[in-house]
Amino acid sequence: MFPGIDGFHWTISHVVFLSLFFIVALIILATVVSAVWRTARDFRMHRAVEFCWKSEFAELPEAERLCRHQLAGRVRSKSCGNAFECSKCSEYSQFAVLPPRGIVHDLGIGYCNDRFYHRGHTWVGREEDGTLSVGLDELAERMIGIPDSIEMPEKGSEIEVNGTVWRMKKNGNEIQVRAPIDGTIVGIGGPNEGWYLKIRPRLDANDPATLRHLLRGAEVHGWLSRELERLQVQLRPPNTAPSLADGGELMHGLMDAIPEADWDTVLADTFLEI
Amino acid sequence: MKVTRRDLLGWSAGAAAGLLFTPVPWKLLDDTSIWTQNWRWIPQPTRGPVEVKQSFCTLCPNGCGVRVRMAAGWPVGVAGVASDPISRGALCPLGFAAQQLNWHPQRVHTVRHRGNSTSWEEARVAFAKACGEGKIAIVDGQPGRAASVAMKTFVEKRDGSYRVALAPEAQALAPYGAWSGLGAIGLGYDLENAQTVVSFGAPLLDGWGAPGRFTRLWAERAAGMADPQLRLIQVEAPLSGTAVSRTAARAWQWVPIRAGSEGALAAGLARVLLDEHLVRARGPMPTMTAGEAADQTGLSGGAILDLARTMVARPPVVAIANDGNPAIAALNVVLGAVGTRGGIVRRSKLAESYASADAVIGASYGTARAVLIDSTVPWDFVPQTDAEVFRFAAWDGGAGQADWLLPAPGFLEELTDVPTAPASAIETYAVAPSLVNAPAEVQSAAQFLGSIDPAAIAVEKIIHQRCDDLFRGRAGTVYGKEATAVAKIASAKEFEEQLWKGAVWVGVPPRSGDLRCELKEWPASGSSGRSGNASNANWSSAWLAPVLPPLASKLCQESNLREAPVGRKA
Amino acid sequence: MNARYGMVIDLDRCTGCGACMMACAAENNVPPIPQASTRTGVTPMLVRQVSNGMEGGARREVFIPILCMHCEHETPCVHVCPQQAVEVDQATGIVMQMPQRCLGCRYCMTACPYHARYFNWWDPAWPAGMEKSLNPGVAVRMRGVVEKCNMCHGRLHSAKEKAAAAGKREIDFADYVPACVEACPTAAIRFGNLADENDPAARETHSPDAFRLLARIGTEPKVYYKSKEAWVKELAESKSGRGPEVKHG
Amino acid sequence: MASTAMVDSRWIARGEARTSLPQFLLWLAPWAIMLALGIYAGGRCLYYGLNQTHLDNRFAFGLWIFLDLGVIALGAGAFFTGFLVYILKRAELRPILNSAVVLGFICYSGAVAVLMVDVGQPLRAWFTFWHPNTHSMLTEVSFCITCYLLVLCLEYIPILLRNRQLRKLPSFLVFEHQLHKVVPVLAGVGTLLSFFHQGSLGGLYGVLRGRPFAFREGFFIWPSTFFLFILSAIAAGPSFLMLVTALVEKITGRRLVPGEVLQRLGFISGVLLGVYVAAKSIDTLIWLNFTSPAVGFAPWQYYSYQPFGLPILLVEIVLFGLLPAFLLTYRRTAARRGWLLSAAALACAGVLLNRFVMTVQTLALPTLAFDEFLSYTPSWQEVASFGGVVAYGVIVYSLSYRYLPLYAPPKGENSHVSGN
Repeated sequence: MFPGIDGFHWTISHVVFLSLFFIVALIILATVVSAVWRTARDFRMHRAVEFCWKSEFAELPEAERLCRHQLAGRVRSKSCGNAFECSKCSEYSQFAVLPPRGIVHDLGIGYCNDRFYHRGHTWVGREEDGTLSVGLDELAERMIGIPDSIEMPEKGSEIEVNGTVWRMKKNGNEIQVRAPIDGTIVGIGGPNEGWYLKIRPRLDANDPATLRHLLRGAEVHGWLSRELERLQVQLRPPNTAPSLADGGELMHGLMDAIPEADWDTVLADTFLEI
Repeated sequence: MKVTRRDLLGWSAGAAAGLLFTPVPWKLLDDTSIWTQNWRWIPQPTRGPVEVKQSFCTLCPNGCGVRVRMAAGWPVGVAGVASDPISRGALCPLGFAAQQLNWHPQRVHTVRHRGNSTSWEEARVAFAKACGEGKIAIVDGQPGRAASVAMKTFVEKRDGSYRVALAPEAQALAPYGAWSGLGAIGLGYDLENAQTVVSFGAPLLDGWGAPGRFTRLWAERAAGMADPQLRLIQVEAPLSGTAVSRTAARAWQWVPIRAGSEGALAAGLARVLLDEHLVRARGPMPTMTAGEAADQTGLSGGAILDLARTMVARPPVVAIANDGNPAIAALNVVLGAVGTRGGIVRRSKLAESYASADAVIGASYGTARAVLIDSTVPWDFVPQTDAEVFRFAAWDGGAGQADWLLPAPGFLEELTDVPTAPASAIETYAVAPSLVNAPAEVQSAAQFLGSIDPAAIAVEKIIHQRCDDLFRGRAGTVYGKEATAVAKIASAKEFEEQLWKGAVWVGVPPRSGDLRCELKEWPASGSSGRSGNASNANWSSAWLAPVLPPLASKLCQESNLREAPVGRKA
Repeated sequence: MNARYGMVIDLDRCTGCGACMMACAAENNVPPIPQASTRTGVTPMLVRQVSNGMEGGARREVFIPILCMHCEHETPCVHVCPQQAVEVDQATGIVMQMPQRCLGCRYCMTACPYHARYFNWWDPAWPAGMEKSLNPGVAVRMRGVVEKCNMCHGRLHSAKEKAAAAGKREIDFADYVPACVEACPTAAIRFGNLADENDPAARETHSPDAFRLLARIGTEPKVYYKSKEAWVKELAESKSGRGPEVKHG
Repeated sequence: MASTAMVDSRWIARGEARTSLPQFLLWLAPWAIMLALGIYAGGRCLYYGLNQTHLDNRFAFGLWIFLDLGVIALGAGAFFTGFLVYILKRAELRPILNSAVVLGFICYSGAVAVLMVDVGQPLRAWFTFWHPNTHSMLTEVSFCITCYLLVLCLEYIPILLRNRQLRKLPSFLVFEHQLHKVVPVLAGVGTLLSFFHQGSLGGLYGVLRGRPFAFREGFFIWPSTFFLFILSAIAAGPSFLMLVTALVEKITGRRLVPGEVLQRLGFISGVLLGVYVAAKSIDTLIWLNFTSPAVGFAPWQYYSYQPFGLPILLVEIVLFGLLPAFLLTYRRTAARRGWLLSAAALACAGVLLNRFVMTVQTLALPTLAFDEFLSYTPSWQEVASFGGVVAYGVIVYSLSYRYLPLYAPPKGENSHVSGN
């Protein structure tokens, strides 16, 4: 009956043993298969990035996880337990009103009040044609200066919020930029255009859910100031007083200026990498 | 379409799962199992028609009958022949692996002269030259064969000398031969009728004579019996430390004495027997007193007296020496065990007229120009001579100082006949046909001599002649499938045919009184040649194997039963 | 009617000549491995020499041939083998070792109280040409598997073939004699069907002198021994606990 | 070199301080050599056959089997901790769970590797699943060891995928996340398997009717050693885990787990050890007075051969049993790290000694009255492959420690990801 054996005969104990063995083996196999299958499904349903983000969010340092309301000074201290998904957040309220237009310069680096900021240091701006433009904020730009290389996604490809949308190389460090919103890429720009991507959002640009999770106005101010403090701490040469915004001006091309710094960590903190 | 990593993963997973439902993995498993069972480097037995043939083992002078299983013409198994009256189906351990011997790495394949290989022609020329230049001697290990006759006649033509290397059993009989003037050959122990056997170090249960003879007697009449019909008393020194020989271990009684004091004990016993009138006074009175004997042997005087009493308690009694020690022979004279039933007897002479020899080995070779040694002569025999030595041998036992080493036929490779076994009480005769074709490069001594002297008679002829003579003798019985008296056999042809088929001719039982030994005074204790533990160093005291079958050396290495024989290659 | 092949070995008759070992090895194509030792060799039939520990004339020694005991009850090796390389043949009672199934884990060797199992530590090899002298009735075992006495199964097989050729169902018992039994010069080893009460060997197992090694372990060996000497019997049944010293060659 | 160091640092979890690459390589070097030697020796055994060892027909099992039984007993920490964490929900042991899994994986894979060298025909190992003898303890063993090794691999994968670089691949991260959700199931299965595996290893010798020294009566098909082995394994497992953790802390000079965890482990270990010693003593008494005499073996005779005298039994029960059990459970001593660890060491020594006695002494003792008492010294090939397994363990553990979050509790749990 079995190959390679002469005169093998079944006994009841064989049935018991072999079925036991293969049941256990099947259980083990089943667990693996289910895990694989669920993984595949997550990809199918565009939940992969969300998972990655959530599990990575969980490992972000506390300082990176502050709630926008604290950043805006509306509450004293509150850290986000929601992976920055304000739309799912119960405590999110509508009083985050749009501030007046214009560029604000009060931190030594500017930010636009009519732009929406992702904590991975990208901004989102509305365009007339209803698309959204995405770019690196000033802090990121000054830090990197001119990247050695950029690897942009293809036009028409889908991006998911918090997923890696484009990669840049600088002095051997790889930088992964997180997508601030969901949508389809309709235009590719670059450092020189002042914007990197034009996105047609998954929902309508005016739909609150599209931009709700992004920082604006006072939140940006609070957030950026904290980011600058972090930078100062991280970039100061050993045993010196924190000073890199001398005269409130953040120097250009930080990475070229201070190559000896632990850029691996700094970049990771800046662009929310793990 | 663009292939992502995810797709690849999916596909490979699917493929792996799918593969399980094809026969492929199971077939592979199956193959590995088959493969692990027959690796090509595992030797495979030769397939071929299996047939069983009968002949006689001529590795030693006892000539036990063998049943040989042959596959594709090669012997693949050896067993005894139950109907053989000599061996009675028994063989020595070596016999059971003898089929390996012809393949032994030590097998001699080329004619060698002082180590360099040369040709038969060279050897022939050299020997013929020697014959021309002076006297020659031929040494034979198994006297009484047709080949012996061929060799003997060859020598006598050139008035050289024909010598015989006696088996130790026969050597022990030499003193009687000398005293009776009959010669050692032709005498034997009538063990079949003895009741008490006192062995002075003779390995009676360990290869003394044909394995099937005394061992069988002992098994049937003594083994495990509190009061056996056959009392075996082993007088022997411990081998080493407390270890004892196989015979001593299984004997009815073991008398441990100092090594080499056999002669003294024999004298002591004779003295006691005569002093105490335990025997009818015959033969000489030893000078040695029981006391001296006790001192030399390490036994107490009482023990010697007891031993003497036990010996005569259950006659007939016979003492057996392991060498030509005359003291033990003299003891037999005192015991009246010479020429009597159950003692030392003289065999009928129907087949023996051929076998008388000028001298046994040891005697000097005088002016001999060349000595030819037959392959039947044990390896440890080295002639004390400066003559040119021509050594026939199937296996190089390592003792090769011979000038010429000449490849002889191996196991079952040559036709020969089997004369009476040494120390047997009854004459026997058998024909051992060759079962295997000898390799082209080998020649027996007889063939060699034949090629030098065209007038020499071929072995086949002599065998035919002897069968004729035996048939005309009209005496004895032929033991084939069943026993038939020679008188009842129709023709010489039929008689000869039976022998060729493996039957054994058995002569008439010896008559008491045919042998007389007159002994004036107690002999000076002779040198005891082999010591007691020779039996342990060799496979059988009777035959010193030049080499052992690999399986035999396996037995030495892989069990504690037997020590590897000294100087014997495996 | 199922046979129960077994043996009765009369130790009083054994002279320790070793013919059984040789015949066994030759019959079963056991390779003569030069490197093998008393502890790494393959000796399906092994004669042990044992003494009563006394000195001088009082010393007795006995030779005990050890082979597979073909245990009838709770056969240790059969129970432990993970892959059924050992089975008790119901028709004959022979404990069959199937090298082609053996993994070489040697668990059976630790299980056997008689040390009658042997592992092939080396690749089987013979001097050049000598494989022509191998017994065609028995396959050579490869390295790395365990083997032991199969009661010359090759001979049983050919006996069966002979019977089948003659159209008989039962084999002629005369055709089936294991090599060691055939070889013993003193007929100390008797072979028979222990299930058959008229079989001489079976009758001998009931003799008061008959005993089995380590009988109290309860494995019911089908190889019996016989001796009139009390000390041998006691030794064999390990009554004395720690036995006297063993003689080394 | 600088760049390699840089690359290397990318693979180390951020914020984790690890020694410099050169220093790490320096640490690995000797072990790597040991491993290479072990692989060479093992290769010889596979190529030339087991004549490379000093095993023989009478000493059919030797150093290797002792190694197998030993490491598997110590590796029991893996399944037992998993059992405590997942099944009994003892969250406080979570910090050492990963380390436990890796240790288990090392022990089991090492054992399997050695077994494959130990058998004469490794290519036929699968026969056991093809035509199994269901009465054999060894069948049970091979069944459990195979499945459980599989389980351990699956438990190891999530830890592996948490490596800083590997996790960058979304699919890996998600797979790890999903796998993590089914790990409790695996832990359950693993517990079952390992439980039976430990037991059947004990049964391996307990069923040897032909070896009165090892033979034990029991319940159903399992001799008492079956249960004793399980007990001793789960008693020693945590102690071993504790020792390793402490050792790593010593080497790296960092506190990896809160002291309470070690004490907790020690306590569990101590209590179980106490139970084990009690059971073992009762079993021994039954065996000495009933089981062994019943088959005609006077108990004293086993201990009449040096060096396996009676002391060895006392050492096993008292010095390596009662004493550590007390030290581990008694509050005052358990509080002192030194006492705790040395007690753990004693416990581990105890289980190793027990495995040694069961394997080696059993084979050394004669069964037939005319057998010799045997001794055996392993060949260099055996010793080398033994060392190879140890080296393999150290290397795998070091790498895991350097590049994987062994002592950081996986975040997956405490921040609940709403997977689906």
